[in-house]
Amino acid sequence: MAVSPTTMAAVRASGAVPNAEYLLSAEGVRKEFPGVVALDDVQFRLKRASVHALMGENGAGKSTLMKILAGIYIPDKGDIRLKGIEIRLKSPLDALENGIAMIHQELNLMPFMTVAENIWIRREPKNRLGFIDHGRMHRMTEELFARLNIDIDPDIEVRHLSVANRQMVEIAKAVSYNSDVLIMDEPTSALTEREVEHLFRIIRDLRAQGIGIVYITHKMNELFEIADEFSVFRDGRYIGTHASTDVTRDDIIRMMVGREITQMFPKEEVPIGEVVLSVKDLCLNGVFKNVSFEVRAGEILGVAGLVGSGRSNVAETLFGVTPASSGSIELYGKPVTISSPTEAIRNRMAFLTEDRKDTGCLLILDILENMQIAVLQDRYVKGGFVQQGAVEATCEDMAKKLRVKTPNLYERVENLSGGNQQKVLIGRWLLTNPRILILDEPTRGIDVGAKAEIHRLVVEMARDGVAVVMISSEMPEVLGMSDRIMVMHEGRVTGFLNRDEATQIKVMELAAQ
Amino acid sequence: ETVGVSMAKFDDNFLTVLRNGMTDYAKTLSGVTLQVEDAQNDVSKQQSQIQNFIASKVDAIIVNPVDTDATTAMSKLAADAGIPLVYVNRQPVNVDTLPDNQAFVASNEQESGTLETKEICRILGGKGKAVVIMGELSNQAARMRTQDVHDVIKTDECKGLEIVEEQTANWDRTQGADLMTNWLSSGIEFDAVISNNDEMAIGAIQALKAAGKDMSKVVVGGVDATQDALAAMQAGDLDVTVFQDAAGQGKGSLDAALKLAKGEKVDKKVYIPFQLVTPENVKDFVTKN
Amino acid sequence: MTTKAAEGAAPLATRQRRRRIPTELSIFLVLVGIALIYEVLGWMFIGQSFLMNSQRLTIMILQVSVIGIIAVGVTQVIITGGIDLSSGSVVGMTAMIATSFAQSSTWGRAVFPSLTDLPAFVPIVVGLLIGAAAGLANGALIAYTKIPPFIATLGMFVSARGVAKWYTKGQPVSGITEQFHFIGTKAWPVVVFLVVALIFHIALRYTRYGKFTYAIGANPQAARVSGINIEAHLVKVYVIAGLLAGLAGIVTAARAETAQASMGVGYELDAIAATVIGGTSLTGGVGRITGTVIGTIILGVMTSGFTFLRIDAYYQEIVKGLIIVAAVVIDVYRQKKRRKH
Amino acid sequence: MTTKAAEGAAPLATRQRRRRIPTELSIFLVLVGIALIYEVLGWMFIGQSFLMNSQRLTIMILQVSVIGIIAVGVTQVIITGGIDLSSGSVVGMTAMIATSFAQSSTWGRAVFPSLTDLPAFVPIVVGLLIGAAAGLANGALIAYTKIPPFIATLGMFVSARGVAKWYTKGQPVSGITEQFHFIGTKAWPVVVFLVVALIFHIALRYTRYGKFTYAIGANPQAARVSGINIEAHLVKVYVIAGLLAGLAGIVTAARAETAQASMGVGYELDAIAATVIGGTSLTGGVGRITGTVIGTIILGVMTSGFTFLRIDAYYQEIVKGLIIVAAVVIDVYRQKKRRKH
Ligand SMILES: Nc1ncnc2c1ncn2[C@@H]1O[C@H](COP(=O)(O)OP(=O)(O)OP(=O)(O)O)[C@@H](O)[C@H]1O
Ligand SMILES: Nc1ncnc2c1ncn2[C@@H]1O[C@H](COP(=O)(O)OP(=O)(O)OP(=O)(O)O)[C@@H](O)[C@H]1O
Ligand SMILES: [Mg+2]
Ligand SMILES: [Mg+2]
Repeated sequence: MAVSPTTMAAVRASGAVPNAEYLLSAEGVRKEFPGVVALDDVQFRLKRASVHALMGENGAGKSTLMKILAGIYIPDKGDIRLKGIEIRLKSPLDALENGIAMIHQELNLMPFMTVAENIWIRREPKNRLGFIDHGRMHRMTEELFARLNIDIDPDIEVRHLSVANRQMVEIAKAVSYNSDVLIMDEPTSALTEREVEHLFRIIRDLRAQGIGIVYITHKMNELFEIADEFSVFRDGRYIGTHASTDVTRDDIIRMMVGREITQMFPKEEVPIGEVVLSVKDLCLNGVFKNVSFEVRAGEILGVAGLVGSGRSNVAETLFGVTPASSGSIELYGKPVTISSPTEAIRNRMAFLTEDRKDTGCLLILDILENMQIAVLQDRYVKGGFVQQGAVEATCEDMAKKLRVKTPNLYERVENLSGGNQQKVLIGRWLLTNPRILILDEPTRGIDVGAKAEIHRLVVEMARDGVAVVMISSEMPEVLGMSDRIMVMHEGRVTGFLNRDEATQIKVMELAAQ
Repeated sequence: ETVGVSMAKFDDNFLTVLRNGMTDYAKTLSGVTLQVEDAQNDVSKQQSQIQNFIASKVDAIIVNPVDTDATTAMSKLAADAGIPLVYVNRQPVNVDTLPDNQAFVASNEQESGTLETKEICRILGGKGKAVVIMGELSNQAARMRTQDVHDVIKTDECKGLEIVEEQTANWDRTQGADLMTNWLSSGIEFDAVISNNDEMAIGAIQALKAAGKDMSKVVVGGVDATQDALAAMQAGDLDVTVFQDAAGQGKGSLDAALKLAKGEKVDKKVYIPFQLVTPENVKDFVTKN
Repeated sequence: MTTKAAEGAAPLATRQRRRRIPTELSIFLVLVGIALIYEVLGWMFIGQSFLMNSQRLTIMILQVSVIGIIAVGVTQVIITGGIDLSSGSVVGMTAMIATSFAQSSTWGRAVFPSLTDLPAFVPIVVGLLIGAAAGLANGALIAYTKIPPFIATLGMFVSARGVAKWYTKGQPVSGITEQFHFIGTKAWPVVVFLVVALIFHIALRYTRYGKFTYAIGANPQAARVSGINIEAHLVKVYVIAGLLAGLAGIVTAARAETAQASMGVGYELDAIAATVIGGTSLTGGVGRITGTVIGTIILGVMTSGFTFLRIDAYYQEIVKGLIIVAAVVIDVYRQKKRRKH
Repeated sequence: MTTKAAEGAAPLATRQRRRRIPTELSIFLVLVGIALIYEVLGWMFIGQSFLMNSQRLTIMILQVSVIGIIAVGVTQVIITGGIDLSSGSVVGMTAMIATSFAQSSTWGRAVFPSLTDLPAFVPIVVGLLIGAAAGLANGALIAYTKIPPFIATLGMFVSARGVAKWYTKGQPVSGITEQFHFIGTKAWPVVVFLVVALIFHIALRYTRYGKFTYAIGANPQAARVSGINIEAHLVKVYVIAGLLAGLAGIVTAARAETAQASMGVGYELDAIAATVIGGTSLTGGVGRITGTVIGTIILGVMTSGFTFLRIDAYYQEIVKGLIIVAAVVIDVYRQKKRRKH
C-alpha cells in the first residue's frame, strides 16, 4: 500500500527520516504517450550522498522518468519508493514537500518576475501582517547567492538575464528547497566550462551534506568528473547501472547506442576557398563593439567565449535579427546591409539559434512544418502553392539522416525529447542549402551518437564549400571542429587561434582576459 | 393556432409592456400558442426568425420591426409562404403596399415627440433654452422624435425655443445622468430637457437634483409613461411624458393576426393614439402600463 | 565516413504514413449530436421532424452564413495569435457605405441622388475596399506599432461603428437595386459563405501563405528567424479578414434590402465563438476552416432548434450560453481522450 | 551555512542591475497629455477651464467608477493570461436580482411583495453572492475542463444576460429603498472603486495570492512545477472578478435607482480597454492595478472632454476609437524608447 504524499511530507517535516538504503527508487516503471512508449519496465535507485548520472540517447526516456519522480507525470505502471516507502506522487507539490526538487531541461522561469520572486515563489517570507516581506526575500536571495557564489541582482526581472544566468537562477532555486533529492536535467547545456566547474563545486558540497543528486548529461567528461555511479537507458528501457570508476568512455557509448562510435569530431581537411563573409568593425550599442573577422568557403570558424561574451548577439546581428548600429558586412565580396532574416536567407545564409524554445521550435506544429518553414522562402513553392510531396520527401530524408526519433513527421515537435527537437532545427537549416551557415550551440542537448552525426554533416557542408561559423561553449567541440577559433570577451574580439596552435588553455586565456 | 412573434428587443421597457400585453392576452384565449423571439435589435436575426417561423409552419407572424426599411423583404418572405403577417408598433416602409394578408397595428410615431415638445413649449410660453437627449443614434424612434422636436420648434408658436445642446445617451438612465452632469459642469444654461425617452429623462432629473437644481425651474419631458416616469411625475420632477398604449398595441396586433389566420379581413392600418401625460392626468395612467 | 551508423536501426520508427485524424471529427460529432437531440425532441414534443425539412435546412445555414463569412477571416487572424473585435462594426460600416452606391433611382431618399442605378459591381467593389481598408488599418497598427491586436481592433470596433452612424446621421439606406439585392436572395449567401470557406481552406492548407500563417501563430520569434516577414504577413491576414467582413456587410445589406448603422452588432463575438467551437486555438498556431464551418453551422442549428422546439426566448439565451460552453467542453474532452490511445 | 562556496572563483557574469521604473509612468503621462489638450482646446474654443471645475473632476471619475470596479477584477484575470467577457452581463444579472431584494414597500410592484424594506446589506450580500457564483462557474470551467477563458466567459456573457431578462420577464425593478440607493449617491461609487482598487493593489503586490497570479500568467508550466495549484488559484481569481462584477451591478442599480435587464451591456469591453490601456498585457504575467485605475480615468476624461468641447455625437465614437488606439500606441512607443536607455 502506498503512503499518501501528505503523510510522508508531514513525517519528513517532523524530522523522523526512515533510514533506508536508497533515498529514492523506482521499479517496473512504464509510461506511454500517444504512439510512443517512453518508458518500459524501467528501474532506478538513488543512494544517499551520491551523484547518480543518467545516460542515454535523445529520446531514451531520461527526462520522462525524472518528471515522474518529480510528480509531473503519473506513471502508467510501476512503484516509486521514497526512503523505502512506497509513495504515489500526484503533483509537483507532492514531490517538493517530500524533498524532491528538479531542475528542468527546458528553462522554467517566470520572465516578468524578479529573480527573487522566481526563486521563492510559493515560499515567500511574510511579515507579521501576513504580507510579503520583500526586504527579507531580497536578503534571503543574497544569502543564497553568496552561499553559491552567484552574482545576479535579486531584483532584476528574469527576462533581462542571459540563458546562462537563467540557468544559474534555476540551480539556485532548486538548491533553495533544501531537498533530499535534487534532479538536474542537463543543467550544463547552456553553461561554459567555468560555470560548469562552479556547478560541480556546488554539487560536491551538496553531496557532502548527504543529498542524493540525479545528473543527466550528454557530456561524457562530466560523468567521470562528478558521478559516483550511472545508469544507462536506451529506447525507453533500462540497460544497467555501474560505478563510474569501473568503465571507459567507449563502454558507456556502447551501452547507450548499442554500436561503436570511433571518432567524435570527424574533422576533415577540405580546401579553403575565398572569403565569403567579411565583417568590419561591427557594433551593437551596449552589447558588442568593433567585431571584425572573415570566413572563407569551406572554413569552419569556431567562436569561443564565456557566457555573456556577446557571441550570440554577433550572430543575431549577422543574420539581421537585431541590425547593427554601425560597421559593415561584406558577402561574397559585395557590401550588404542585412536588416532582416528574410534578407539574410535571400543571401544564402542560415542561422541555428541558441534558444530552441524561444526562437527555434514551432512547438505546437509538427516536425514537417518545422523543418520546411525556412526552405519555403524560395523553393518548393509554385504559384503560391507548396509542392507538398517533394518537400515532404526531402524532409523525411533529412529526418532519417539526423536520426530523429519519431514515428512519423506528423508528430508535434512539443512531444519530442529535447535532443530530437534540436535535430529538427538543424534539419530546417541544412535544407536551405546555405553558403554561410551560422550555428549557435549546435549540439546543445544532443547525445553522443547524434553529435557525431551532426559534426559529420557540418564537415560535409564545409566540403561542399559552405562557410561555417560555429559558436560553442563546449571546448572539445570548438577545438575539434574549427579551422580557426575566434575568442570573445565582454563584447570584444580578443583574438584568433589557428587549428594547430589552439589549446584549451590558450582559448581560456583569451576568453577570460 | 401558433403565432410566431419577433420582437425587436426584449430589454426595452416599452416593448416589454407591449410583449406582455400580447402574452397576457394570449393566455385568455384557448388554443393560441405564442412563440416569442428576441431579435436583439438585429435586422438579419429578425429576418432569420421569420424564416424559422415559416419553416416551423406557424399560422401567423407578428413582427415588431428592428428596421422599418427592412420590411419589404420580410413581407415578401411571408407572402411567398402564404402566412399572414402583422407589423406592430413601428410603421413598415411598405405600409401602403402590404399584401392582402398583412396588416399594421401601432401608434403614429410622429405624434410622440410632437406632443412632448408642444407641451414643453406651452409650459415655457413659447420661448426658452432647451437641451435634447437623444436615444441610440441608429434607432428610428430616436431620429423621429428628435426630428419632431426640430419640427415643432420651427412652428410659429415655438419659434422662441432654442436648442443649446443635443447629445445621445443611448436610451440609458445612467448615461442620461452622466451626460447631464457633464453639461452642468460646463455651465450650460437651459430651461427645459427634452428627452427621447423617460429613462434618460429620469437620469437627467437625478443629475439635476444631485447638483442641487430646483426642479420646479426646469421643465423635463420624456416619452413612454413608464412606471418610474409616472412616479417621477407624481413626485413633481418630470413634467411631461407621452403615453403609448403598449398593451393595447400588443392585444390589437394579436387580434389582427388571429383574424388573418382564420382568413378573415382586417384593416390594413390600425392606429392606437398617443396620449399626453401631465401632472393633471397622471393618475389615469398609473395602472395602465 | 567515420561513423559506423547502425544501419539496422530505423530512426523514423515504422515508415507508416499515419496522417493525423482530422481534429474536426470530434466537433462534427458534437454537431450531429445536437441535431439528433433536436430530432428526437421534435418527434416527442412537436410531432415534426427537425431535419427532414428542406426549408429549415436552408435557413439553418442561411441565418449564419454572414457570421460564417466573417469567421473565415477571423479564423486566420486567430491562427496568427491575434483577434479581431472589429468585424461586426466593419459589417455595419461597409453595409452603410456600399449600399449608398446601390440605390435605385425609384427610391426618393438616395444618399447620392446622382449616383443611383449603378451596376451591382460598384457597391460590391466599394464594400470590399472599405472592408480591406479597415483591415489594413488594423493590420498596419498591429504589425508596425506592436500594440495588441485586441486594442487595435477594439479601436476599430468603436470607430467603424461611429462611421456607420455618422455616414447618414443614423438614417438607414434603402431602396437598393434588384441586381444588388440578388446576392442576398435565395440561398446565395450560403453559396458565398461556402465558396469563401473553400478558397481559404485551400489557401491555409496548401499555400505558402497558409504555412506562414500557422508558423507566426505558433512562434512569431522563430517564424521571423526563419525568414518570414512577419509584419507584411500580418498585414495581409488582417486585410483578408477586413475584406471578408466587408463582404459580410454587403451580403447582410443585400439580404435585408437595406443598410442600418446598427447592422452587425455582436457579430464579432459570434464569429469568434464559431471559430473557437470549431477547434481554433486562441493562443495561435492551431485551427482549420473546416472546423470553423462546422462551428458556424452549430450556431445555426442551435438557433433553428430553439424556434422549432418553441423554447421560450428567455430560456434561449441561457441555454445558448450553456451549449457554446458544452460544445467546447465535449470537444476538449474528446480530443484529450483520443490522444490517450 | 554549510556550503563552502568556491572562495577563489570570480563571481559569475557581471551583475545586471536595472531598477524598474514604474511602467505606469508612461500611461500616466498619456492621461496628463489628454487632459492638457482638452484644457488648451477648452480655453481656445469654449473659453472655459476643463480641469478647474470640481464638478467635472468628480463626474469624470464617477461615470467610469463602475467600469473601474469591474476592471480591477478583469486586470487580475488578464494577468493570469485569461479574459473575462462576462462582466457586463453579470452586472445586468446582479443588478436585477440584488435590486429585487432592495425594494421599498411603497412601490406597488415589488418582485417579492413580502420581501420589501429589507436592510441594505441583504441585497448587497445577495448581489455579491450572485457575482461570485458566476465567477465560480467561469473559474471552475476554465480550471477543470481546460476550455479557453474566452469561451467559458462568452458562455456566461450570453447566459447571464439571459438570466437578467428572464428574471422579471424584462420588467425593470424599481422603487428601491433609500438605504440601498445611498451607495449610488454623491461620489460614493468613486470611493467604492478606489477602495477596491487599493485592496487589490495590495493583494497583487504584497501577498502570495498576487505572486501566484503573476506566476500563472507568466508561465503556467513553471508555476505548476513550483508547486502552485493552478486550478484552485484560477478559481479564486475568477470568483474575485465575478464578485467585483457583482459589486459593480449593485452600484449601477443603486446609482440609477432601478435595475434593468440591459444594464452593463458593453461594460466588459470598456473594462478590458481600461485594463490594457493601463499596461496590462493580454498575454499574461504583466499588469498593475495602478495602471488600470489610470486607464479607467482616461476613459472618463475622454468622455467628459467630448461633452465639454461639444463634439458632435456622430464624431464622438470615431474619435473615441482613435484615442484608445493612440493611448496604447504612445504607451508602447514610450516603453520601447525607455528600454533603449
Ligand atoms: N508529452 C509527450 N507527449 C508525447 N511524447 C512524449 C512526450 N514527452 C516525451 N515524449 C516522448 O517520449 C520519449 C522520451 O522522451 P524524453 O524527453 O524522456 O527523452 P530524453 O531521454 O530526456 O531525451 P533528451 O536527451 O533528448 O532530452 C521520446 O520519444 C519523446 O518523443
Ligand atoms: N534580451 C536581452 N535583454 C538584456 N540583455 C541581454 C539580452 N540578451 C542578451 N543580453 C545580454 O547581452 C550579453 C551578451 O549575450 P549573448 O547571449 O550574446 O552572449 P553569449 O556569448 O552568446 O553567451 P551565452 O552563452 O549566454 O549565449 C549578455 O550580457 C546578456 O546578458
Ligand atoms: Mg531530456
Ligand atoms: Mg550564446
